[in-house]
Amino acid sequence: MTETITLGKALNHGLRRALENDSKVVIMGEDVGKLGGVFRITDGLQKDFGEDRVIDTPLAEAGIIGTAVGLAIRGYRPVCEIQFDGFVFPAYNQIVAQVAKMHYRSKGKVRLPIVIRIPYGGGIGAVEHHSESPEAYFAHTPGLKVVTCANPADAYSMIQQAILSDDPVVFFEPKRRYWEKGEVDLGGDLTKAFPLHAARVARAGTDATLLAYGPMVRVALDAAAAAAEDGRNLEVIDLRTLSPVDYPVIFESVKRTGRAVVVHEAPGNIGLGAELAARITEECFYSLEAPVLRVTGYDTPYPAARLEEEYLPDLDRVLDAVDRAFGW
Amino acid sequence: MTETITLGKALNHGLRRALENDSKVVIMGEDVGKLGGVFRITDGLQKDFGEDRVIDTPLAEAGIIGTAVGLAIRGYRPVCEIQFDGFVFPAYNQIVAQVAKMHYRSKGKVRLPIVIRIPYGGGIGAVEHHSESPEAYFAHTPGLKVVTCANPADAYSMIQQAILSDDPVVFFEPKRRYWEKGEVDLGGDLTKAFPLHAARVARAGTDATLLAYGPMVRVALDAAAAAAEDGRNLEVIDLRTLSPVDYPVIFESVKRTGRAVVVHEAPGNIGLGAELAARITEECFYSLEAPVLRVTGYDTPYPAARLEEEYLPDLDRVLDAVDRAFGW
Amino acid sequence: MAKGESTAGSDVPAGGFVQLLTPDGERVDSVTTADGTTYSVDFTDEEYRGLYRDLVTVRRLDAEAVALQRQGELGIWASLLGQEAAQVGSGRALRPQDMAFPTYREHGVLYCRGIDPIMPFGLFRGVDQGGWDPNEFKFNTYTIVIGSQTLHATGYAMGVTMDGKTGSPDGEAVIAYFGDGATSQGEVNESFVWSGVFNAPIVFFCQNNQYAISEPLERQTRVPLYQRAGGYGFPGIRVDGNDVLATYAVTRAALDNARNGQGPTLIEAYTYRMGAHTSSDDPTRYRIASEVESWKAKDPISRLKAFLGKQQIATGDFFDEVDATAQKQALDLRERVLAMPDPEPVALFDHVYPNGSPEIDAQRAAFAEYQASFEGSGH
Amino acid sequence: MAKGESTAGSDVPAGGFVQLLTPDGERVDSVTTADGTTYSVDFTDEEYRGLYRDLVTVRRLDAEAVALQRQGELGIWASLLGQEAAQVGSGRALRPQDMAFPTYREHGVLYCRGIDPIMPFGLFRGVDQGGWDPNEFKFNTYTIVIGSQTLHATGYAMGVTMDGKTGSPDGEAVIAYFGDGATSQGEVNESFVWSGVFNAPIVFFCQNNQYAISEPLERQTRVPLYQRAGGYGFPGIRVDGNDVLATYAVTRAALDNARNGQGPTLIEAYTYRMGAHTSSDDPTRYRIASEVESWKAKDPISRLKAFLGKQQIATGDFFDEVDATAQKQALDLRERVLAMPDPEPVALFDHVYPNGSPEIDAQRAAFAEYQASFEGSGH
Ligand SMILES: Cc1ncc(C[n+]2csc(CCOP(=O)(O)OP(=O)(O)O)c2C)c(N)n1
Ligand SMILES: Cc1ncc(C[n+]2csc(CCOP(=O)(O)OP(=O)(O)O)c2C)c(N)n1
Ligand SMILES: [Mg+2]
Ligand SMILES: [Mg+2]
Repeated sequence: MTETITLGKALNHGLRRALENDSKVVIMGEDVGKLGGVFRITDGLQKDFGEDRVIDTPLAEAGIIGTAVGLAIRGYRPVCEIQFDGFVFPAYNQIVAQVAKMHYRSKGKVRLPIVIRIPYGGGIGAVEHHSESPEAYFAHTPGLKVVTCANPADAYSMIQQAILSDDPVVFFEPKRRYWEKGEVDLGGDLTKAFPLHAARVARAGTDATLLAYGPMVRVALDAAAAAAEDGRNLEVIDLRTLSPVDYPVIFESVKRTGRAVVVHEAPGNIGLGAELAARITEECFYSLEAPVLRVTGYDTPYPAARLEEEYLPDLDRVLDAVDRAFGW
Repeated sequence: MTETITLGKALNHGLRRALENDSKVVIMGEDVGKLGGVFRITDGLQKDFGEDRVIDTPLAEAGIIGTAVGLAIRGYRPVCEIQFDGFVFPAYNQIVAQVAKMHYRSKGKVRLPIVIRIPYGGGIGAVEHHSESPEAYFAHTPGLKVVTCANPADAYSMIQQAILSDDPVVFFEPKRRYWEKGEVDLGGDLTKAFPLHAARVARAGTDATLLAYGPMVRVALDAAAAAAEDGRNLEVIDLRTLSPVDYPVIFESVKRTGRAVVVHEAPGNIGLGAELAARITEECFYSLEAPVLRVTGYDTPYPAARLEEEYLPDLDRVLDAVDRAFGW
Repeated sequence: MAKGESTAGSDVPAGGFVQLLTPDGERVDSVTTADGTTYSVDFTDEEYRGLYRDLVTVRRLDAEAVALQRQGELGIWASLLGQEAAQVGSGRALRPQDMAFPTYREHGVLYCRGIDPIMPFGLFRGVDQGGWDPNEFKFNTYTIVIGSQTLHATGYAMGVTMDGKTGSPDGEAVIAYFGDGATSQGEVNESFVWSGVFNAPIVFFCQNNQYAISEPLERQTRVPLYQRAGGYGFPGIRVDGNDVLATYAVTRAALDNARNGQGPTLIEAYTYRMGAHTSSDDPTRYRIASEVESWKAKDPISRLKAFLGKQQIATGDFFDEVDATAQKQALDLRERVLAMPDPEPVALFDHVYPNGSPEIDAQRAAFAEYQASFEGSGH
Repeated sequence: MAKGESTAGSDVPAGGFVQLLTPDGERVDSVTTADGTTYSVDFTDEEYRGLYRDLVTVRRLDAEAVALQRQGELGIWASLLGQEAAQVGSGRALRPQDMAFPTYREHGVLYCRGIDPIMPFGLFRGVDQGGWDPNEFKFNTYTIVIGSQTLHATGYAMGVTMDGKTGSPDGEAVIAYFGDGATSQGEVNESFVWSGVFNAPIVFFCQNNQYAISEPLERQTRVPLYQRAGGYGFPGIRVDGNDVLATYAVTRAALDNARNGQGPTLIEAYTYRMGAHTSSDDPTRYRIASEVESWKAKDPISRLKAFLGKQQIATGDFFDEVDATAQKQALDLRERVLAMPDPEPVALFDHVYPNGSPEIDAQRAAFAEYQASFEGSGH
């Protein structure tokens, strides 16, 4: 049965299904129980699955991830919620030195099927530490897989796929899109769903390729729509998987269009856009009409709420970059 | 008086001078006192400056950086030693959420002149967590400045410049080069020294540009020497400053040579090399004969000691990349 | 070393706490704890009235902030409702030379430091991130990442010792504020380790308001929080955080111990968060009305008012005047908050580095140029 | 809740500890601590001899490893010299179903789990990173990042409870090993928080060997470590870590409490690191010979040997046979270590992800091709 629901509700349904399908799946984090999480993504789950399956933890992120590692060794499949992007750093040591490395360290003997959910990104008028995009810190780390969803349908299937995967997955949720609605097939057969680690062409085009993910996919699509009015036919690729990146889809597109613009909220310097630009240039060197351009957050800390509109990439900045790509 | 000393000893002399010149400078870390640090970089300093100036701390990296923040607010200039690259992560929260942001947060009212020394990189046959290159995690973080030295002379001046700077500086020390010797002018006037945030042409050349830093500068120079025998004249640039990168020097060089190869030990994916490649391509698009190529550590966790020779970039891999650049 | 015993009154938590003013306004002369320390206060009538004025004022200003947020003038607000005595008692216990490290909720302490109450509103309105000079106000910037400020406070306190500013009655002391939830953070426990090892002149002031957002205290500990201190080598004590007198007495004594070189103390101020965690929170999802009711009966202001009345330290006129004055301050605050200018867009590039950066300068220039390109274009 | 008192013998640390065998081999029948718990052991002669064999064997194997490292056959080695009783006593106290989370020094515990002593040598030789299956051996991989394994152990113990494997004598218990220095790490203190809150079936076994590399205990705490537990709501106890009998008794009791559902215990095993921190360390830079000498007098093996002799539980022949057997095992271990094959270069791409990655596959292929290009080129 397809329903039109918000991205947040889609995640909630996906988590519910994961809890139903595998008794080893446990959800843990701050305020995920009675409150249902500050964004209500786990709403109602503790009531229905109990305090052993949906665990309100002490206020300690290292503890959340560190105990999740132990639970995983014991055979559980922990789904950890980090309350906001800016609060994942106390757990960073456990994530990069343990979660990411234990499979390699143990020559494959230890699998840690842990999912780390992180609401991320800006645009919600929040105070410091509540609007960051730390994906590069994780995507640069071998041993972690990193994904993000841009619409309710993907949110629903990807969270379940991430939980089913034996790889440790950092799952970034575009918090400003939690309230955006879309069609979701709640009865859908997961095995038939679009694969977790695949990029998707969100809009077919011919003149230039926009690469975006998470909260910026909507911006890229809007920019493409606007460009269409000026007679420019832009292709939009929703990366979905940030590590590993699904390059074949990207290379095929850029070789066709000859131009690429990457869009993300994170600071540009050594962001995901840098890697995309470098790799695209290596693979499509003779197809490029212009260098790969990036529209990103600036290389400053995330600013006060009343400045975030200027900080965040928007339709105009994307179109400006597209213009520059054509004017090169 | 110029002396020929090791890079480690040069750092030791630099730290000593900093302690002499400013009573607010304090050194803190694990085993930095009586032991002089596991690499002896602080050898003899506690004996001469006392336990209040050279502080053996509890075994807690977050504590080292967090208390350094408080000491800096009090007017001190803490120089923190992280014992090995792989052990900085417990302090990551304090570094990215506090050290990097407090000046911005406070609209410039709080300055944190903290230097975080991190021996980094591989090649010493060590066990896990002792051979990593985490520079991208810091260089991607606005609010931090990141530098690294490649020879004793730079080690001596750069550590002093970093301590004199009011910016928070993450100072990466190429541990495998601690024992390499070079000429150092210990009497040298720091104000006349090469600036902290400037790249240096380590070898002038015409045919291609090698970009390296820290432990890889020596590898790049050796590769250039070998290439010279095959009649290829490579320019080698020692980046020295990783954030911000000194781009003018790089752009000028690549526009001349038309080819660039970046070398670093860190995993390639979203490493510093990605940013360099992206920026160079943007600025030198029409000068490039080939895409900017990267010779880096692979996208795996740092391997067991007996595999590190294969993991680390070496002369052959650099020359192989140069060949590919010429063959493009 | 832990101590928390007291003359057990009604609703006193297991383990007891130091209380000098009962919920119904009865004055307890003094409390002597297990280790023989006696806590008491002898305030002049003037001082008693001053404390009352502080309590009423910080509550009234807080109410104004809550209203401003509801009206969309603030992005968010963290209310101190219910915690006035913990904040005024500890805030007034500070001597001028002492340094405070707050969380995001210490508006009452800020007020008692003599700071213009508008100072933190820039942060909550979203026009800045709380950019004031900690040293100018002896009050650090608000810290949002739970627990991190306790290590900053510890380092600062180490600096006080290194500066030779302890060991005498006019020495300096440091106070670190944090909540019950924060006690689970590794960094907070590390600050206990460091303070013990370096005998830092610091008071750890934990406002146990019973909740970390939706999570009750049992999610953080199964024994009273003040007992945490013993294992790190310094005393812990629990005080009735709704009793401004006891909070003052206990905090003042701990601060003086610190400044005299006797090292750290952990104070657990036992109180209750009467309002939502922040304006974004809905407490009805996780706690029952009767619990809130039971704490209303322990209100910090009404008990002091009852005491002042019974003792004829203050009359109706005084109470009315205090309310009226607080009302005036609140309206003045509101006006000034509404008048806060939005920052210039280009300001987002300011203060990334003390020494600047060519990369930031270039981005700022490109941004300015880009902005200019819209001039008159209707954007 | 803290307890550490005992019949104070010679050289007993302030606060005392549980001791059942004095340095000169006198047997203390039993020790009753402040909370009324009585600790004792009644081993058969066979079992006593078995413990002696364990102690001698793990020391001998350790000595072989030190020699192998000196000869360049190992990259580094972390010696357990001096800590044999702490490791054998606790290791033998484990029941088969119990799970252990070691640091990088628990070779003695590993041996007592019945694991081939060669298992960790791949890590120290640098041919791998210690790749064994924790669940197969009920012994987690060595953890090098200080303290991190205490949270893993806590999570695993939470899982034991969730599996309903506590609350009976044949329940499962978990033991987390760490050092005195590790007690300063935030993560270790968080594991105390979590274990208390979730009443996890875990024993925190801290080998206080007096040093964290060069730093003496005073850099980590100014009160005995076992006292840390009380503030988290579970008991702490100190035992003579050079007394294999006391260590066994105290650990066995704590493990059984855990498996029975009575929650965590912190054990401080008071011992001494007789050798260097690791083969890379030079202890003469930070401690004096006389200190080491004074600890020689408390040697864990000689005291048990003296006891066995006095009690005629063992004779010279037995001691000689034990030495000879350990010698044989050591030489066998040496041979097998020397025979360890180096990994294939391409193996560096193995096991990055359970499900693999196209990026890694591509890098592996390019690497193989590049390697092949050198074939016969003399490289
Ligand atoms: C490291 C970190 N994790 C999570 C959060 C989100 N958060 C903000 S306040 C809060 C609860 C804090 O509870 P407590 O310490 O008791 O202080 P209170 O708000 O009750 O005064 C949480 C979880 C945060 N700010 N920082
Ligand atoms: C997080 C972290 N910081 C620093 C180190 C470097 N290091 C290795 S062992 C050690 C001392 C550990 O002391 P202790 O916990 O007492 O254990 P011991 O070695 O004495 O058994 C240090 C600082 C590390 N491994 N991990
Ligand atoms: Mg609270
Ligand atoms: Mg130790």
